[in-house]
Parts: sequence; structure tokens; C-alpha cells
Amino acid sequence: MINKKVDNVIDALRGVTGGMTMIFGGFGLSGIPENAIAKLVDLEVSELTCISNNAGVDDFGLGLLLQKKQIKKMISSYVGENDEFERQMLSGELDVELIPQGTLAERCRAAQSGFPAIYTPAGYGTEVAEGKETREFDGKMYVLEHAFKADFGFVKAWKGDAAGNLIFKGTARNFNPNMCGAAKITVAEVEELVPVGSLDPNQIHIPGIFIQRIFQGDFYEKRIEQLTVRQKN
Amino acid sequence: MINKKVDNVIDALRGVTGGMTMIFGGFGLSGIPENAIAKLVDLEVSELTCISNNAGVDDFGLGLLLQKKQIKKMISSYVGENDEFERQMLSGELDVELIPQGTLAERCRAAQSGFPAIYTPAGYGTEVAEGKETREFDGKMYVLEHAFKADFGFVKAWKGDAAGNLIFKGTARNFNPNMCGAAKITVAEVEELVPVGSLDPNQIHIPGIFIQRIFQGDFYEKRIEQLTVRQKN
Amino acid sequence: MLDKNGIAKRIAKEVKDGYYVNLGIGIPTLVANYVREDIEVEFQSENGVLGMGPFPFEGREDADVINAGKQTITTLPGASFFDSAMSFSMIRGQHVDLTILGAMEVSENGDIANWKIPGRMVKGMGGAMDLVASAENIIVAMMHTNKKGESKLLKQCSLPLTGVGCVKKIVTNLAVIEVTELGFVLQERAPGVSVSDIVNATDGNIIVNGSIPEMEL
Amino acid sequence: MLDKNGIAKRIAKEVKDGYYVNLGIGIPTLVANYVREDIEVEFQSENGVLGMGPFPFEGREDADVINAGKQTITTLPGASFFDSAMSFSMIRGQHVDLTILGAMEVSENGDIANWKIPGRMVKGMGGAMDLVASAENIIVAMMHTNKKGESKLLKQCSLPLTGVGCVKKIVTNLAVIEVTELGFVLQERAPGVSVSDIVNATDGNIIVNGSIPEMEL
Repeated sequence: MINKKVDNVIDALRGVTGGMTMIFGGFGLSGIPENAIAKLVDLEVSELTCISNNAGVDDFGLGLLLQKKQIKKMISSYVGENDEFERQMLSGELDVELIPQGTLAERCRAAQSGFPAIYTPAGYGTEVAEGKETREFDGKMYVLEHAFKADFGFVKAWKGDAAGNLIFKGTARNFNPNMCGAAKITVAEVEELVPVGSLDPNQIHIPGIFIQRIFQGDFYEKRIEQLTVRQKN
Repeated sequence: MINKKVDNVIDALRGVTGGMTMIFGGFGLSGIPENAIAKLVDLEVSELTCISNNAGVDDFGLGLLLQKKQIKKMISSYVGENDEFERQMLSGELDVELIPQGTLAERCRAAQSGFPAIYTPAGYGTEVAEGKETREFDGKMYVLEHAFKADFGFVKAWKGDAAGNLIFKGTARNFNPNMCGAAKITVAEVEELVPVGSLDPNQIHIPGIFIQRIFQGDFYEKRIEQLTVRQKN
Repeated sequence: MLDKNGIAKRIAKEVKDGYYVNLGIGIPTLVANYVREDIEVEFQSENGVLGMGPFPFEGREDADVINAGKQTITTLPGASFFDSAMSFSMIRGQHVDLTILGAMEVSENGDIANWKIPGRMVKGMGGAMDLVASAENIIVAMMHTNKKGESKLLKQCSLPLTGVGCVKKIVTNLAVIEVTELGFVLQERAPGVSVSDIVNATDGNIIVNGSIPEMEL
Repeated sequence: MLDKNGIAKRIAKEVKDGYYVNLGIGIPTLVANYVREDIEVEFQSENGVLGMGPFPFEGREDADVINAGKQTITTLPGASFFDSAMSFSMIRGQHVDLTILGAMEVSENGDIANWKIPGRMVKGMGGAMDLVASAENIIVAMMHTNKKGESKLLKQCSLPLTGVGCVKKIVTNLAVIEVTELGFVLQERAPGVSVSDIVNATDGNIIVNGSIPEMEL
């Protein structure tokens, strides 16, 4: 067993510097690497290019990095619900590249899997395809989209072991598995670090080979963005 | 819950005719759809194009279809250990297309996922790439390989439910998940059909949306191709 | 004339037994409330769940179980969770049978614009571009005109596109309209709405063949 | 001169702490027996397992747990099973650190031929083409000459290729040879083997710089 365990978030983020490109798991505020984001705020690294489906809210998630103006560019599919984001974008402080959600997932998977690029129908005929190669296959048009290249990937899982094996929970899974191994260094944080051998090898979502460092997060707020409930009867 | 359960292998194979292209899960003799193969032999459908990593052995797996000369063409990555296969191939009765194992997996996944084609480095500069488009990305050469188009896919899982959800076991998983949804109709056979709701939604390998029909196999021989053991001291 | 729930109710009749359905936010979300109970349907949400159920009872919500609108949800027996790549495999691979989403504009040739208004803050397309580029069966749920009273059914979209030539059917507060090779074809009128009301509210060319029945809801 | 176990023993020294390793059939399989016990290594098999252990005890074999050679195996704590697409993601994505495989021929520029002999029954390339096209670190384990006594280290391969310009190192019964931009470069001699023995058994050009040490095993 190759040991990926580091003692804490400080060790997990060793080597992080300003100007890097980073990939972050999560959908909305669900399944985001809360501890890594908090430490990036502490480290005050700036000029970051962040790849993440969303940009958090004003006071949580990647919004915390936006508040400190640490982000130079966001690559996302949806960035609503964030006033500071809007302000920085409209003022030109923040560069924003919006891409389709499925394209985001697959550009991560391409990086993970050694594919240089993929052909997807998403965005054909729209401004997303401007300047990109398009091509017909069987009468349908596709856009060539390239694999991401990133320095660090930060993912969050439910359970993991020192070998780097991960299991995600519910829809907190989202982009996290597709981002493992998509950057030079993938840092996984988990709610619970379990003993090696206690995870069923048949039920591991992401094998440890895709992970360089793993640690147990100190605390997870797991904020709910849209609490929606029904009343009994 | 959309019900995919059929009563038996006869119902599962309804619509199968000669001349079709079929995808079969399994690696060697592990995780092969034993019941579907046996029924295809019974049905005596012929002129089949079969996509499968291997071609079985003389008296098991796809070898059973070869014995009855039901296969016109095999698309595989490795076809050793089969005398009848060799005889038919050398006599020209059987058309054989050999492709790299990873390419086989990914051409299935492309079909499953709505990608028309993929760029893979495998086979570049070899006869596998002859007549195919090649292309450089970042100084490395890739070969364009197209998604499979198939009429039926036959996969075998360990457990499944009437919704078509599947869980595989050990290395019997292999190509099976990548083949689900890669053909017009995917037929899953399982060792154990469990009540809907009894599988953990978090631990399902393949959601039922990729499956059109599911049934519990009558019997699994699960033949071992290379029994290799060590002695206790 | 229909209200939003009326539109949802009419669209619900398009949901057939055995369909996997992806519902966008807004009016489409309401469709789930009107699907016949004697048919089997599963709802997919592109953030990674199949087999969504109703919202949870108060206190039973789970931050790790949400839909694409970031709302807390529940799952039904037979549900599954999966990653984003697999979720869009379902969508791009056309395993999802029906996609229902809102729009700002739809053109005669089925182009749709629903993600961006130049000059305004852009929130992003999310999964919409993947959905409209992939689905075989796309129904747009929207009001026939915008807040200024301008038609949302146009000869050509004026806003940045989400997808081209993809919309097959439009259900509005006024009508059911099919998008064919010939352009908009009026199929049904909303209760109390005349053909000329619809034609007047439609900027693009709309074909009216014979007498147009009133919707059954 | 080394036997097959000797070749495996020498190659085992190339396996470093923290490596994920894919072993081909034949001599490469033997490498696992000689890896130092004080380092952490995991073996990947392309049919879908990471963390392979030794063969099972008699009666403990499981038809659902095999390696790429179709042999029954066991797994160690921390192991995982996965599908073929993910398995080749590990390989193509260069997450596997070292690939060791056999060859029929290797050329001066690192081309490898190991899957097909024209006129003979072809069994197929299996995962070999993916492995050699993807891996950054490929070591070939083979006898220096074939059964007819002909060199397997050639100027150009005569057999159909498995991959081009990919082999970095060759360990044979006679020598350790690096494949560089300049061609074969002799690094080490097998015990009892002279430089001229190696040069004579090598058909391609082989560069000999200074005195060549004997292997340490």
C-alpha cells in the first residue's frame, strides 16, 4: 500500500503558490473542499485560475477567495448567487470563462484519462464554440474541447483511507471523482479517514492511484444553499 | 421506478436476429453473460458481428457461438486459447479486427456517452492506425477512433434490481459497465436480482437508465481459465 | 390563458410511461406535480441523481442530497447517485428521454436562447447547452411573451444562443406549438385563447392548419 | 549470463518506493518476487485491479478475481476494483509509474514489436499498445537473442510494431541497455558477460562509453 496520508491541511497544500491553476470539486456548496479553500485564504496566494462548476456564495466556498481577490480567472458553468463575483466581473478585475457543465466534467475526465481533447455537441452554434474547431460526425456537429491542465486539484470525499481510496456521498459526489488525477497534484480531503483495508475494494469510487495527498478535514459546515422542505400533511 | 425486469432469457433476447452487431461484457471467461450466450446458441442466429475483449475458449464463452459458426466477425483485443477460432480465422471464414484493449473500452464508453469519436495514443505508428486519421496534440500523436454502433449489448453483473441498477464483483466488472448503454438495447443478466430499494443508491456501479432489460441468470459456471494457487508453506 | 401551473399541467401530458426526464428550473420543475400517477417515470438531475422524490420533510434535509437547483431533495427506491461525467453521459448519450426547460426566445428553426442577456450579469449556462445539444426530445416551457409584451417566438433569436435547431415543442400560456422543418406549427389553443390571439402574439411565422383544438388539461 | 529470474531480479531494482507498476506476462510477472520489501509498491492489472497480492491458497481461488493473464489472484489491504475504461485512464493518464513488458524486437529508436508474427496465428495486442503508447517509463524484459540466435535489438524492427519510440530501458540476459536519442547505450554487463559478447549479440548500433560495470543483483 502506497501511503498518501498527510497530517493536516498545511502539509496537504505544500507547494501551492500564486499564479497556479487549480481545480475544485463541488456543485454549488455541496461536496466542496472546505478545508483546502480555508487554507488557501490563509496562505493568501493570489492570481489563481480556478476551475470549478460554481464560484461559491459571498461568504462561503470559493466566494471566500473572491472576497480576498485571490482569483484572477474563473472557469465555471454557473456563477450566480454571488454579489462580489458580479462586482469583480463587471469591473474587469475578474476574468470569467463560462463553459457548459458537461464540457467541464469531460475536460476534467480527459485530463484524468490522458485524452488530449474531446468532441462534444454542447455549445455548437453558440458563442461557446467561437474560435474552436467544429466537425461533423454522422450529420451532427461537434466542438473540439481540450483537456484541462492544472497544477493542483482539490476534492472532497466522504470516506477515504491512507492509500488514497475514496468514497463519496450522495450528490456531494458530483465533479469530485472526475477531477481526481486531472491536475499534477490531487489533494483529497475526507470527512472520515478510515483504516486501510476497511473499505470494500468493490465499492471504492476512486482508487488511490489518482490521489497524491489525503487528509481528514477538521470540520465541515456543509452549508445548504436552498433549503427546501415540505410540511407533514 | 421504471421496471426493466423480464422473466427469462427468452424475453431478454426478443428482437435478436442474424446479422446484428452485438457487444459482450467480460474479460477472458470472467464476467461474461453466460445465459445470453447460451440462448444465442439456441436461437441459431448467425452472421453476427461480436465486439468482446476475448473470444472465449473452444467450449465456453463466445467459443460456443464460434463452434456453431454463428459469428461472421470478431472485434477483440486478444483471441488466444481457442483452436476453432484459429481454424476459422486462418481459413478466412471468420473476419477478425484486433484493436487495443483500452481503445475497445473507450469506443464502448464513447457510444454510451454520446461521443462520436476519441483521440487515443494507442496504436499510433502501428498497423492499427493504418487508414485512420492521426493528429498531434502537444507534441504527441493520437489516432482517431470511432464509437461503436451496436444493436444489442449483453452484460453480466453480480447484483441488480428491477430498475436496472447494477453492481459488479471484483474483476468480473471489467468492460461490463462501459458497455451498458453502448448498444440500442442493453440486456443485463445478474447472479442475484434483489428487491428495488435494497441496493444503496451510493454504491450502484451502473444506474438503470443504461439498461433496457434485466433478468436473473439460471446458473453461472464461472469457469476459471488459469487456476493459479500457492501452497500453504 | 394558462398560468405557470397550467403550462406545467399541459406539459405533464407529454411525459410518457417509462420516460427518464430532466426538468429545468422554473416552470419545468412544476411538471413533476402533474405527472399521471399510473405511469412509471424517473427524474434525473444533472448534478448526479436519478430517481428524485419530493422535497424532504422539515428537519430531514441532507446537505449531501440536492438537485441541480441546489434544493434539498429526497430519493425514491431504485434511485442512484453518480458523478458529473456519468450524468452527462446519460444526457449526451440520449438515455434521458425528455428534457423540459425554460427559454427567453425560441426561433422558427428551433434555436433556443435562455442563458445570457448582453449587458446584464451573466450567471452561466450550467447544463443547458449540453441538454439542448443532446436531447432528441426537448420541450420548452415559457410564457408566450416577455414582460414588455414582446413575443418570445421569433423568426430569429436576438439573444446569444444556447443551442441550434433543437427545440421540438413549445408550450406557452397561450398555445402548444410544434417546431417543424416548415417552422412553427400551431397545435392547440389554451382555454379561452383564439387562434388570432396566438398569431398576434407570435413574431415568427406560424402555420395554422385547419381548426385548432383547445388543450385538454 | 542471467536466466529469466535473474532478469526479473535486475529489473526489480528499477522499482522505486511509491511506484504503481504494471507487469506484463512472462518474465515481467517474476519481477514481483524480487521487489524490496522495505518499499511501498502497488501492482495494477489492466483488467481492473490495483493492489494485487500473491496467488490464492488452494481452494481459496475466486473466479471473479483474476489478473490480466487470467490467473486467479488475491488482493492486499487498500486494493480496489474498477472498470476497463478507468483502468486505461490510469495507464493513458500516466498514473501508472512503470510498465514492464516483454518484446520480440526493440529498435535503436525505442520502437517495440511484441504482438504479431506475420504468417503465424495472431493472438492480439491486448493492452500492450495502450501501455507502450502511454507510459513514460517502459522497461523491456527479454532474452537478448531469439531461439535462432538472432539479435532482438535491431536497427529497425522487422515485425509489425506495437509502439513507436517508447522503450526507455532494456534488461536482457546479457545486459542493461538504455535507449537514448543516440540509440542503444550499454549500461551494465550481466555477470560473466563481456562487452564484446554484448556488442556481437546486438544487431543495432550500440554505444559503449568507457568501462561498463557488471550488474549488481
